[in-house]
Amino acid sequence: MSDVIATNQTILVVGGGISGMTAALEAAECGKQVILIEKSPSLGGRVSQLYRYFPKLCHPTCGLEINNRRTKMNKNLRIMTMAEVAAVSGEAGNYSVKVKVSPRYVNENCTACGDCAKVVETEFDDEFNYGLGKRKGAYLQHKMAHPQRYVLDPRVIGTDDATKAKEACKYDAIDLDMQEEEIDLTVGAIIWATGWQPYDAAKIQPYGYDRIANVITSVEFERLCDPHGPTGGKILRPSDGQEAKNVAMIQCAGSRDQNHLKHCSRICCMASLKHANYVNEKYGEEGQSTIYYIDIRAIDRIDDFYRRVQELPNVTFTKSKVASVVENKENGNPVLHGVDTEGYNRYANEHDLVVLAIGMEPSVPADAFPVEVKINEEGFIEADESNGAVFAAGCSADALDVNRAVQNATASALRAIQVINSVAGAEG
Amino acid sequence: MAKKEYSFYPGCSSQKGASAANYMVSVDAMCEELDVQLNEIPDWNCCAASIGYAGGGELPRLAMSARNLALSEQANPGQDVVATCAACWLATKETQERLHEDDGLMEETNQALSAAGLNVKADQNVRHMVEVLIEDFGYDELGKHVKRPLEGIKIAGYVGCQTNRPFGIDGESYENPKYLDKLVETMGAEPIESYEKKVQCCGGALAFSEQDKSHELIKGIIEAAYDGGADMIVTPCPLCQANVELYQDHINAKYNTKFKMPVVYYSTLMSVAYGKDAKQAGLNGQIIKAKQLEEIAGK
Amino acid sequence: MSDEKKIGTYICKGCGIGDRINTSQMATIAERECKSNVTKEHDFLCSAEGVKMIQDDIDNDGVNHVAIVACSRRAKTEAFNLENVAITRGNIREGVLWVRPDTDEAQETTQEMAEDYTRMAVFEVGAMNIPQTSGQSEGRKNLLVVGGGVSGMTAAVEAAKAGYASTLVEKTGSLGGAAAKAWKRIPEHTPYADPEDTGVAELIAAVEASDKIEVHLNSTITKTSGAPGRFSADITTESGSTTTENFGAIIQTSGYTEYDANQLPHLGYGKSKNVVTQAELDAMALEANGGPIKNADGKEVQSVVFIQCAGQRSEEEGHLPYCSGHCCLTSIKQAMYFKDNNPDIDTTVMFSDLRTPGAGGEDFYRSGQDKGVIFTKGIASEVTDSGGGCTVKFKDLILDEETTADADLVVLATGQVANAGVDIDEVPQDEPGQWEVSVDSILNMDYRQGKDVPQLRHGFNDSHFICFPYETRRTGIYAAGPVRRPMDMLQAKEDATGAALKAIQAAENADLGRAAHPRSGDLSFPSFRKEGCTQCKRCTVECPFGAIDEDEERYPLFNEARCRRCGTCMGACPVRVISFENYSVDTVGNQIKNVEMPDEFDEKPRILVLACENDAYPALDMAAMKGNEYSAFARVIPIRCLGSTNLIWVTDALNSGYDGVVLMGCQKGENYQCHFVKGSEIANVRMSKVDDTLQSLSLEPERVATYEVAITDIERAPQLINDMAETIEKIGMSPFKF
Amino acid sequence: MSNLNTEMIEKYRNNFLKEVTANVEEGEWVKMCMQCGVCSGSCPFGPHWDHPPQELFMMIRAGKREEVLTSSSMWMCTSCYNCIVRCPRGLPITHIMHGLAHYADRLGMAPKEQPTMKFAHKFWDNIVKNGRVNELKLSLGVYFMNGIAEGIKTSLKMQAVGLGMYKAKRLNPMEFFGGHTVKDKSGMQAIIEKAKEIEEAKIKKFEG
Repeated sequence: MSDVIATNQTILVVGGGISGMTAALEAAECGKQVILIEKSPSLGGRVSQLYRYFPKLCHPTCGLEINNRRTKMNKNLRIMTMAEVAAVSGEAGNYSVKVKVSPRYVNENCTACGDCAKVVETEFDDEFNYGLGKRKGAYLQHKMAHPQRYVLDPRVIGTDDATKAKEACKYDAIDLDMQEEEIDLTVGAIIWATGWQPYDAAKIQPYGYDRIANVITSVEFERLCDPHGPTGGKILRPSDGQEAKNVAMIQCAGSRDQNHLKHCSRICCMASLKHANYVNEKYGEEGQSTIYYIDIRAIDRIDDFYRRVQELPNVTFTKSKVASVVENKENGNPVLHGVDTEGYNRYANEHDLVVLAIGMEPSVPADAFPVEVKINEEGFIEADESNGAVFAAGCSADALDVNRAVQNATASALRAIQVINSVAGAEG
Repeated sequence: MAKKEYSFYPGCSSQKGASAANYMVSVDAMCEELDVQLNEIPDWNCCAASIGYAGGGELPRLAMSARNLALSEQANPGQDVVATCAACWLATKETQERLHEDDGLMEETNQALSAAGLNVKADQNVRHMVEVLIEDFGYDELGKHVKRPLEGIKIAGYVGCQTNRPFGIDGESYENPKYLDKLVETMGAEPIESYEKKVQCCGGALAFSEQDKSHELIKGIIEAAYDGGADMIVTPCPLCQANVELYQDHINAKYNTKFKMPVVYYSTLMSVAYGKDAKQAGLNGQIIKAKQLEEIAGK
Repeated sequence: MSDEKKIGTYICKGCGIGDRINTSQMATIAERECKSNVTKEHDFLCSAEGVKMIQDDIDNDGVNHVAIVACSRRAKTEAFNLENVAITRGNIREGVLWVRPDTDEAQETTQEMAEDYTRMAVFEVGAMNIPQTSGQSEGRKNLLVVGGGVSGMTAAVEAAKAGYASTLVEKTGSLGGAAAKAWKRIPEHTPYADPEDTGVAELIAAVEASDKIEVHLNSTITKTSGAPGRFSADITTESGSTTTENFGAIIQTSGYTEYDANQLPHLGYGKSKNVVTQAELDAMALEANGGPIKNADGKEVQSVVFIQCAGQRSEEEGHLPYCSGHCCLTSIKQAMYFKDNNPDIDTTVMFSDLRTPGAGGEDFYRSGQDKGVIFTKGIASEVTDSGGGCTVKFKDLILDEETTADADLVVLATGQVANAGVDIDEVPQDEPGQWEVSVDSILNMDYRQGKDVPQLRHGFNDSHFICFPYETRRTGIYAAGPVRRPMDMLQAKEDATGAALKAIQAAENADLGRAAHPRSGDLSFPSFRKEGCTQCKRCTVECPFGAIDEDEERYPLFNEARCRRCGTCMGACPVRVISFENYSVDTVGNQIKNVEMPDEFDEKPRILVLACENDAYPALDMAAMKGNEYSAFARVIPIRCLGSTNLIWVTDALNSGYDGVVLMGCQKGENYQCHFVKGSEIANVRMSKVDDTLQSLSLEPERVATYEVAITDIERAPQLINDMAETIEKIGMSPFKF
Repeated sequence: MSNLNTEMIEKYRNNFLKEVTANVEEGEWVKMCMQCGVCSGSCPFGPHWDHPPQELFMMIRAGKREEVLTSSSMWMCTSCYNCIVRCPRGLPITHIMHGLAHYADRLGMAPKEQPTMKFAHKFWDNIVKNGRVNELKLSLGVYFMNGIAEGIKTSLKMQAVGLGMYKAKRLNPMEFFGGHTVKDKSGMQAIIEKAKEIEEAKIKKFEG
């Protein structure tokens, strides 16, 4: 990977989620040289961990398949996985970027035949499933992982699992001596698309995420419903593996709250409406969803999705920020306490499972940016002259749904191209 | 460790013959062991607590706490103000903070204080005794002084409200603070970590005016301690202690329960663990006797 | 490169293929049966040496058609990304090895599978040609931007910054659109506390200053024709003079019209002069310019009520079923017009769900509260004139009571209605040669399928795709701003910038003859044999992208740069005269024909599976990765889209002795997931006709099954194949085996 | 109605929110509530509130002056601070409740027999007198606050408690005669007087 050639007419895209992939592909399909770097072992980011999209209930992996194919076919685009930006210097049209590449311990020879995973024994929490399941110490991040190449968990290096894996590989693809590399790139413009992470639910103490097994987050719920997920698509609750049929969705879990995230994360309401759909789809009449909300924010033309969910017989809406969740020790059911503010009704409702519609927090903390950019109070990158040729794309720029993130990423591609073209123009 | 000095605000209930007199006794014993010198604020007055509001408006109440701060600044300059009573700590700390963030209020308050020739800067830290223990000593250090580990005693840490909210102790969570459990553990006893009502309100001052409503809450607090298998409850708050200990007969009568749950102060636990005798530990201040502690203290 | 085809077949023995399958047998078949000119096996084909081996044959032996018999086309794609050759894959890893048990009894059928996939690959590639562009494009890169509001101006300015010229056509006499009539805008910068200057003046200045932007005021588009890289548009002024200009791509930023509040008599509009819309209030504020705002009675407004969702989010006749997204923030902005002028003015925002999303939204809401704007969760039922003011009757949802509020002024938050031109699903098409200009149309396209860009829902020109907001159904024409989706200024500017990128990209790709999304980069394009054409028009009607026009003689006219290479036309053609160089009736037909057909008594049925390459085929791949087995009798052929399925494939299959046919496409209907829009839909219609064929052959209808398969169906997809195998066991083998 | 009350009605016309903002402790926060209801659900005395905090805030905005000020709801506040730490908008709800109670009382609109109000008054008088709480007098005062008969009943009920406390040296009968006080009573009372004065003046002078 150290033979990456880049010039001040190259565009660097940081982050291989849907925003980064989009920005990179759109620019590359305009004939520009693009380098896309991604921290994890494969592309796809947060959306590849979703089961379905609202409001169409279509599958994110469908779009990922298209984007993966575009990526494989496009020779203007080069990908570096397990790579992070360590430092950036220079100015618009001429940045030098230090990229730290962590060892994968598996080289290009890998055919993804899976023999290494067969022999490795140690298992670790599967990050891709938010720790809801286990994965081997040699693994493919997920079935659609691109690059389709295995990874060795650094924790097995030095153990006989590592040697077993090496021996199992017929293609000399496992290189246990791989070291962390640092690569210097010269680029003309940078598109920052490091996206978002779910807010730490344990910090929302009244909801007991850290104390009550059957309180999970919306992103975890997506994994439960996904056939590729740890339960093969069954809604099994953590405490006892029983099917959860009576599910509560708590809105603004971390969002719109000065004790946590000041901003509205925009996607959570729609996500919960979608989750109510999952429950309805799986159990029909037997299922029951209750959505506790402050305002339902089904913005613009997808509002009719909200109305469709309202029409479902087994979905209840309660205008209330839940005050606290306690566990019924008998059966592990979470009990929600609060007041329905539409006409003042107290409730103590018992559910099988609570799904916290968890807020969206920028992945990179404001103080950890390796590059000088204007960050607003919410931690998002704000468009500003002083950012030079560093352009935010997707959820680095704001709390956005997929559609808006992609739209925004496409715009950022043009902004980068503007810089590249003026450099090219200047150099004739 | 060198002697530590603090400007001390005992508060009304800690006075001789007052409802938390035993608290004071045990605090003295504990501080003696830890080589802490408490310099009482001369001629301190009541903090107006959180129930003073009907008669007293905002400013008069602030002024009362401000008077204590002013006196402390005079007598014990540079020393942190330390309170043992939750309400005292809360009212004083709130006053200190509000005066700081609001210049207008600071000015008005000093106008009022000038009526007695006083003036306040309100630049001292206002701390609860528990903070002193955790922050200035730390669990390890506190553990070193244990002479008689409280082995085999199961204790529910009842934090209550005002030593927890809104300021919190040691940055711990409002819903599930663990410092009492840690203290209990440090003293060699067994904390009831799953104790569900550790931050449940006991009715506070309204235990006087709204007895039935409060007793309902108190019942829950004691019940949960029994459910958790506790031998006794420990608390850092005089009002919590009083409310939870005193009304058990009434509650038994009303709900025909058989509560007899000792409610002790952390300082009592520590004094016993530190080898003090029952009297020094304030154990004879218990209305419901904490027999296990007495046994250990008796040794 | 010489014209004669030289086929190279390369068989991989890696990933355990060599251990379980007799590859030399496959090689023999490739040479003897399939006339492969060069045939080689390799232990590790995707390795550097393996690929070099192939490249050498291309460079030195003139191999120009390459069949790689190894893993799925979805694996190791970069390694086998060979240039200037026709190339295909025989999938014997995911397609055979991983879906079959490693047992002795399974060995025979597994081997047969592998051998068939070898035949299929070699015969497919043999029928391919190396794609070359049509050279239709005129290589134009300049843009036509229709609509001179914030969206349009932004698109033009951003394109200019990247070095692309554009022509900005505005219907009215001035630039700025709706935003020019507003006093201030929703804040776009931290701390998101106060309304900001609209910035329209600066934008207009930037347009006027740019030497790359040509502006036509008082003008409309009276005709649009051509394709990306060679669009032609008639720009006609009010006076009627018309100039024709050529463009590389088009951006439609025709904006929105405020919903007609006259349809809301119950809210007092038209009855009381003191009931106004948000747009009208902004005009009043613009006039007041920071001074006190007066109501219709000339009274300085002391109290104002904003009614949100006026005629919106409602199924009622004549109301808008959607939310316009910006109105909550706009009302907060407008309430601040009053509060910033005089904090004592009572301002109430009456809402059902307050929608202030994103980083700035909640800050602005809080700022509004801080300034004393009162927010009431309530539904207004009636507004009546109280002489000099209004009385609002409403239900307070929090206090749960019917009550009233008096105000000097009532503002209705009415929504945005897209200026999307004519709805081509409603308006009948002009016959070729009889095309006419429509005053209601925005673009007046002379496309066979209608004058304007198709509308998605609620009259917006939006893309149907969540991951691809610019995946338009009219290649090279991109809608942006409120015509695409209801939105505020900030979003409109973002959207316009994105649309500009897509327009530029379309022009650039057209120049190179490359397809646009989703088969971006594909150089093949449809051609047809005029002699054979019966002028049935199915291709022109069915093309999901309106890429095919008709000439005066009623022959189809293919516009390469509009085409998205789905092959729907190919599937539609009853006489099979339409084909792509690398994807034709023959490339697929050959695969079907060359599967070895065991005779009836072998008890080895054959199941033809035509699987959409984007969803069903990956689903089968991933099922294989997971180790889900399926019948060894299946022969899977990936197709670009179910829409490209020509009935002849099914008929031929049945005629040549296949016992069952399974077609796997994407979800159709309202929430269709087919990335060629109608492909799956159309295929279903076509397959309904298959029954006739079956009857004529006196075959059971169960032998042909069409399914919607999602990419997540890793359990279901193999199951569907196995179901067919079971069905065949029940109803017996096909009698058509020779 | 107290004349201060009529004055205030005069002064603020129908704008109760403005009146609260100006005259109630932390009243300027009322407008910031977004009606999520987390406070209402967090109160340990929740079920006993006719109008929970968030509803009171809405009532204030809706100008329901009479209903709010005569309500016994805010007297239900136990000062547990649950609402404050959970409020997503950072409203100091506990203080606002105290403030509302105080203001209602000051305008003479608080429900006459509100036990907590009576107790709170006793408490205040008690500490203003000596500077320190005289627990015995306070308790007795509380027991008798509903009349002699009630008082004796309560006292008897509380006798055991009292006795226990006495045994435990946590109750001193001598308190009845004097008991703990601050030395500088006059100084302390002067401070309180002065503070009152300043506050009164503020209310009077404030012009909406």
